[in-house]
Amino acid sequence: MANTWGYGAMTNHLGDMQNSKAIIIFGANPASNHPIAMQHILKAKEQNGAKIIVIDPRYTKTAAKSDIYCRIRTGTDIAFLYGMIRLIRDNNWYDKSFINDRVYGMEEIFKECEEYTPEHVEDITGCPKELLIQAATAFATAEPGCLIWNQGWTQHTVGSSNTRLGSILQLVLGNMGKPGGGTNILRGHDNVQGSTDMGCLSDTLPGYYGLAEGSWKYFASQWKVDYEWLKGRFKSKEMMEAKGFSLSLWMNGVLDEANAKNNAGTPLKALVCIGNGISTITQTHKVKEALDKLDLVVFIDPYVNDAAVITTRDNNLYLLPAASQVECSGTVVNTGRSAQWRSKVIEPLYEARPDEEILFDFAKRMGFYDEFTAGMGKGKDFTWPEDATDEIARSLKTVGFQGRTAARVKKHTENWHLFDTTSLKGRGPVSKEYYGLPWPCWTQEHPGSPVLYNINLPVSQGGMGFRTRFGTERNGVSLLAADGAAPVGSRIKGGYDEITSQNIENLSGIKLTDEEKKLVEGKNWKTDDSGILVRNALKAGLAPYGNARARTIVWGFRDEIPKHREPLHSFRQDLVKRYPAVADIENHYRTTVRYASEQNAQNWVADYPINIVSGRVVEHMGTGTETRASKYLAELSGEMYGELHPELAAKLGIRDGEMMWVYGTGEGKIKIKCKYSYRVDENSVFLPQNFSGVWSGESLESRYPAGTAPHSFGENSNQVTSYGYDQQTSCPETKCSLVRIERA
Amino acid sequence: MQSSTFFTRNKAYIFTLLGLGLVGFVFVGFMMIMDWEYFLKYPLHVILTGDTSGVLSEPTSNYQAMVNAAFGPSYNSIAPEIIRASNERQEFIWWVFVAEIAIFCFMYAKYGRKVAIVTNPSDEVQVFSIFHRAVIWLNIIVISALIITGFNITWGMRSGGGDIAFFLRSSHEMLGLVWLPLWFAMTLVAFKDAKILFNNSLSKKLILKGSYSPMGRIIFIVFVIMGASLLFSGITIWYLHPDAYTHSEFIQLKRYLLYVHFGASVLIMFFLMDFVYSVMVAVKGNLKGLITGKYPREHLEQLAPDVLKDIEEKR
Amino acid sequence: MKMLKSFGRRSFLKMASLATATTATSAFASNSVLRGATKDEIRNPYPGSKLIKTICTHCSVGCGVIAEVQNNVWVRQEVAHDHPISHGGHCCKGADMIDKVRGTNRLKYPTAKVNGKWARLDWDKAMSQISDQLIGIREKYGADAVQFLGSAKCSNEQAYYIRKFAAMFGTNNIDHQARI
Amino acid sequence: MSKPEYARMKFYCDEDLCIDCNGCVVACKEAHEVPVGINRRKVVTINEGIVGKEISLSMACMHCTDAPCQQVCPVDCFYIRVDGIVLHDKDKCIGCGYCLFACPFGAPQFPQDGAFGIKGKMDKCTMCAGGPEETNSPAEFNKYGQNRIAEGKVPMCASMCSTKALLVGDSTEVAAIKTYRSVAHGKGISTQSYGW
Repeated sequence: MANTWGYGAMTNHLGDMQNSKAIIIFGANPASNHPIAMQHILKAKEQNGAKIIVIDPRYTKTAAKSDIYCRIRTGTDIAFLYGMIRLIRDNNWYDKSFINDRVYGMEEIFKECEEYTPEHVEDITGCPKELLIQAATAFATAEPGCLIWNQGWTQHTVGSSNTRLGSILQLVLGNMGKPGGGTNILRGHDNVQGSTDMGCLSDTLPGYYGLAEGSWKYFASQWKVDYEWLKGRFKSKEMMEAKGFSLSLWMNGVLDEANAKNNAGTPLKALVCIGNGISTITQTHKVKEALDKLDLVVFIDPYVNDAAVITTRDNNLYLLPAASQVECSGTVVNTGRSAQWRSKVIEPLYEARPDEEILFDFAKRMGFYDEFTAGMGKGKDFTWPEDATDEIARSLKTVGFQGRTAARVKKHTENWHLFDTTSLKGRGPVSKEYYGLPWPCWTQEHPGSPVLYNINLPVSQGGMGFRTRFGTERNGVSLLAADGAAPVGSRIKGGYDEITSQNIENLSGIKLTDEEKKLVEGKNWKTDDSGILVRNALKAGLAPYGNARARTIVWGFRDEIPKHREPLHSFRQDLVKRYPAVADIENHYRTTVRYASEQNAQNWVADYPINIVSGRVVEHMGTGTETRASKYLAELSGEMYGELHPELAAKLGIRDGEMMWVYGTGEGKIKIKCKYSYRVDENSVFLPQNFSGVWSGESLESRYPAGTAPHSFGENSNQVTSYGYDQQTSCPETKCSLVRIERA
Repeated sequence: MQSSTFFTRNKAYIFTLLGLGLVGFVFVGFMMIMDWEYFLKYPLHVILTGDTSGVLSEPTSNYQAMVNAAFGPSYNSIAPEIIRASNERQEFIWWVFVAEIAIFCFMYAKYGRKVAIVTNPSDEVQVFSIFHRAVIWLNIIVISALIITGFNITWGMRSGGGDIAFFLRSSHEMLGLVWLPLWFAMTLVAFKDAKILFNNSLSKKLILKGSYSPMGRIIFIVFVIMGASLLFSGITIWYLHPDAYTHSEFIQLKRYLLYVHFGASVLIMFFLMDFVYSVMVAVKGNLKGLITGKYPREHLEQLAPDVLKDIEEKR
Repeated sequence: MKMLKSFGRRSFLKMASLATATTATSAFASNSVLRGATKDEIRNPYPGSKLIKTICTHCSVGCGVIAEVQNNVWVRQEVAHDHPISHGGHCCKGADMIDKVRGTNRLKYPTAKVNGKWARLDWDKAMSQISDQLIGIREKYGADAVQFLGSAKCSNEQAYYIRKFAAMFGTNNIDHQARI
Repeated sequence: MSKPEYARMKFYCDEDLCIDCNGCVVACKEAHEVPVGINRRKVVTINEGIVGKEISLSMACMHCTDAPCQQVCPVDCFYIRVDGIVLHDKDKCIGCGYCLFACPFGAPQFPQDGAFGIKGKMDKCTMCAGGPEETNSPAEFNKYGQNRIAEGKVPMCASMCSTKALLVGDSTEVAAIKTYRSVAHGKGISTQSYGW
């Protein structure tokens, strides 16, 4: 996403989906996972006459509300999308001027889609070509149409290609940057957008600044610490600038000593897990082994993390009670990039402490408390969390957090009744502002940008072009937007580079005073603390990050343009040769990850003939650590099951309600209840991923500390999901796995 | 001649059948709104397929499918009768028993009581063992309690509900459970006809003395069959605890069984009252016999020679 | 017979008739005339409570939640009708927000496993034991021997400080749920 | 003869919008602190997974005009308010279950709390209107849950419906909303939100 047009986030917002005339829901199940998003989708369907097209391996509750439903095989999203693009190309449905003005490299895509004829797509995906043609027609002829996706796309070995091609589809149709269009990624957790913006990631510092030396220097200055001191904390400068282990791969850093060479010569020895359901990643049995092997494991959670009972270690396992979200306050960012103030409802219960207090305490004991809190700029007398919010607002210039101060976010949340749903526009005291100041929100006066890349608005009112992030030209072709494709009111009518101290005067036509010049010396829009560059750019109607073309080709990626690749454990072994996985990758987030060798290790489908479709149930969230602890939710959805098509179940000799063993391609196996359902096709089993607390048939209830066991337990489906990680981001492959099922 | 003896021998059965048939005909034909076809097909469906949901044929429309899934099918087949049955019970069932009592009064006035002429009261014969007496009296107590607590439900209007009525209602279920073994024991003990089949020492010890008169046999059969229906329907209704999610699968079975429960309770009570009249009122001396277990020999000689014969035979 | 008629009329079209069944409304209604509510009838069940606006903690939609709090006890979850995204709507998880404080199976105090048995610790002891070990591991193996996992369920400020903590601890081994 | 026009309170669930999220179920339970096992409201799905035919619907007491539960109750514990809300008196209820046999919707619920699973007193949707006890008293809350109608608030289930499929209110108003939704189909977004 970010590599296509600058930012990786939902481009529009939830209420905006009401403006759509056609909505593709592809690899997402909002009816179960984001029920309130369905409110807007269904309103678009009913009042705006939008066509709802659902493309999913499973006939979900969302699909039940669709106009067109296409059932595809898991992991064939790219083939389907190329099929659509080919139809769009052949029927001249694509937006020529949009592609001409604002997109780079579309020819490559049009070339690549050539082989995906409807017949060929039918062969790969299993979706009848008539449905593909219907879906493509309905979507391409609707103006505007929006595309919704979710973990159904991202949790694949080719997850990053999926999302890129989805973006490209919207570029082809010119649906970007307009209300009712866009790519709407429904994120998972309540603050996943926020935490990602905050850079709780192994490959970047907050605000997507990356890990380069300049970024560290910038953050050293923001945190008001000495860069040399910060560097001294690390083993070496190389390690400081190298990506760390990711959530899906860290256990390899414990188990596989060979990876130590990527990790400063040491295997992992300790884990500090703050509010993370680590059993939701694939190959949970590896997680267990890793947990057993570590020297120290600390879980900081309001509830007992289910990984704490999965592990059988006897010592050095600490559980610290964290205050729940309603017992501390702060900002949260929803999937539409709107910030909201989550107020503290009550004081922390029992002996629980908020996360930050625990961190402060650790910092004190480890001797860097002063450095840790220096960034707030108030010494010891800071107010949590307001001062931290303002610190973030000062620091995260790349994503335009400057305007999102605590005071403004609070004002919005307190006045939420004054905002309109479809446009997010405010009235009265918050007039001309958008709810939650969706980023980028460039200055304290900026209203926020509810629709990204919208050039029909001035930058000062939330308009912008695509970001200049990948240089200004490549192979002699300009990467800047064409003339006429600039936000309304822009001084420069075409594309331009990102704003720096060198080009500011030239681009904005504003002369800087000597004093100002001195302040911005050597800075650019990302690093300028004085705000002069951004302010002046806005005055001239310029987006601080420039105005470029979105690109379909990502140089440096393993697949420069998205390519269909069969899953590592493919149900169609005959297609593997034609669409093989990439070669194995060394030092992928400090781990060696197998791709082609895993795919070719054996004829997987011979031994494991059933495909997994995984997903969530509406009652539970994540591992269900929170929700399974609720008696009412546990009552509604109290046990793990696997949905089998009655035909398949009959072949396997399993009756409705009987127990069955599911064996994964790894070592994991689970014993679950069979539930007859027509939601899945005849080759698949659906496994909800929200359960834990039973381990290969053995209940772990007795392992919980007294009085903390949740109300419902079930096998963890990720024990049987296969090996596999995204080839760029290492997102675990939970969606394409093969299993063998036997009657228990 | 042949037919005449047949008639006289089986007068009781024939009259009972005719009476029941007449009442049943009037009842079914004119006073009920039950869908009888459904009522008969439904248990067959349950027995043959094991499916209790009551959906006898596939739904023809989405609407119908929804009704089946949400509320249970064919509401009009049984449910209105349930509504009416309990309504009318409150108002009219009373009269059924009033009428029966009136008949007894008439019979008492006409025939009076049979009294044996006992000249030698000390010459007694042991008729009922302790076990027999325990079974009989426990049955009497529990059935009376069941009747009281049962009527507490149907005639709740008179009590107006409240805690006492609630307690009585919940004891009805408990008592039903208690009655299950007692009913079974009674069925064994009173199976006088079994002596035709087995004639060993155990059956002699266990089964009550004597043999049945036709009317006695009818009452026994009604007791067994209706008792079984009452117990089965009552305990099943109780066991199939209402649950919102399984409601539509079981509600039709529950309605059906409640209907069976109502019907069986009326029949069993009618015949039990008959029995009480014929034992306690029409013949003098039985109460004492049931308490002590002993009867004067002359009483038996005059009023129950079959019992005496049985006892003699055993010796 | 009158009764029979009334049942015959009773068809199963209740559902469909909902929208149109405005006839025969007062068949069972009492004859009392409309009157104003008495003071007693409209009294507040939670006197002195205040309403706090907060945000649902489950998915990324960000539905509004209004918590009614009396004496630092969350007594009732109210409906945020005017929230621009959710309009008061909740799925079952959001409707159950209050269970976070009502549920009794929270982790209540620092706990550690000692020789296979769970033992209660006080905060100070737990924190010093953990930090001593972390410092020890850092010295012995280097900071990269520690893996931090943050959360997408905490606030921006907490997430930012978790990242900062990992950086100042000296490692990039920090991650959370989101990957793309 | 002119009668005053009373509101006629009704539930309506739009099967085009209900997505089986169970929000109403849990909203009801949390609001009234209903014990586990009692479902005043439930969501049913038919034709589950059959392409193009799946429909979900949220169900509770429908507050019938000629409520069969009221007709069969042997102790006459039901009463119907002027606005059509069917309520009952738990002090009178003897837990016999006749209302369950009579109810076409399966609304009455019986807690299985006593020894040997004895049925407790009937519990059902009150349309958030409490019971005969003093309004908003603890006694009322313990037996029937909140009395939101008395507070002038919308019943919990409908107000927390995620897609605004579940409507509650005066039948004419509910009908007006549904009519509007049907008539305005495909005409563009004109209202802020659904159903308020």
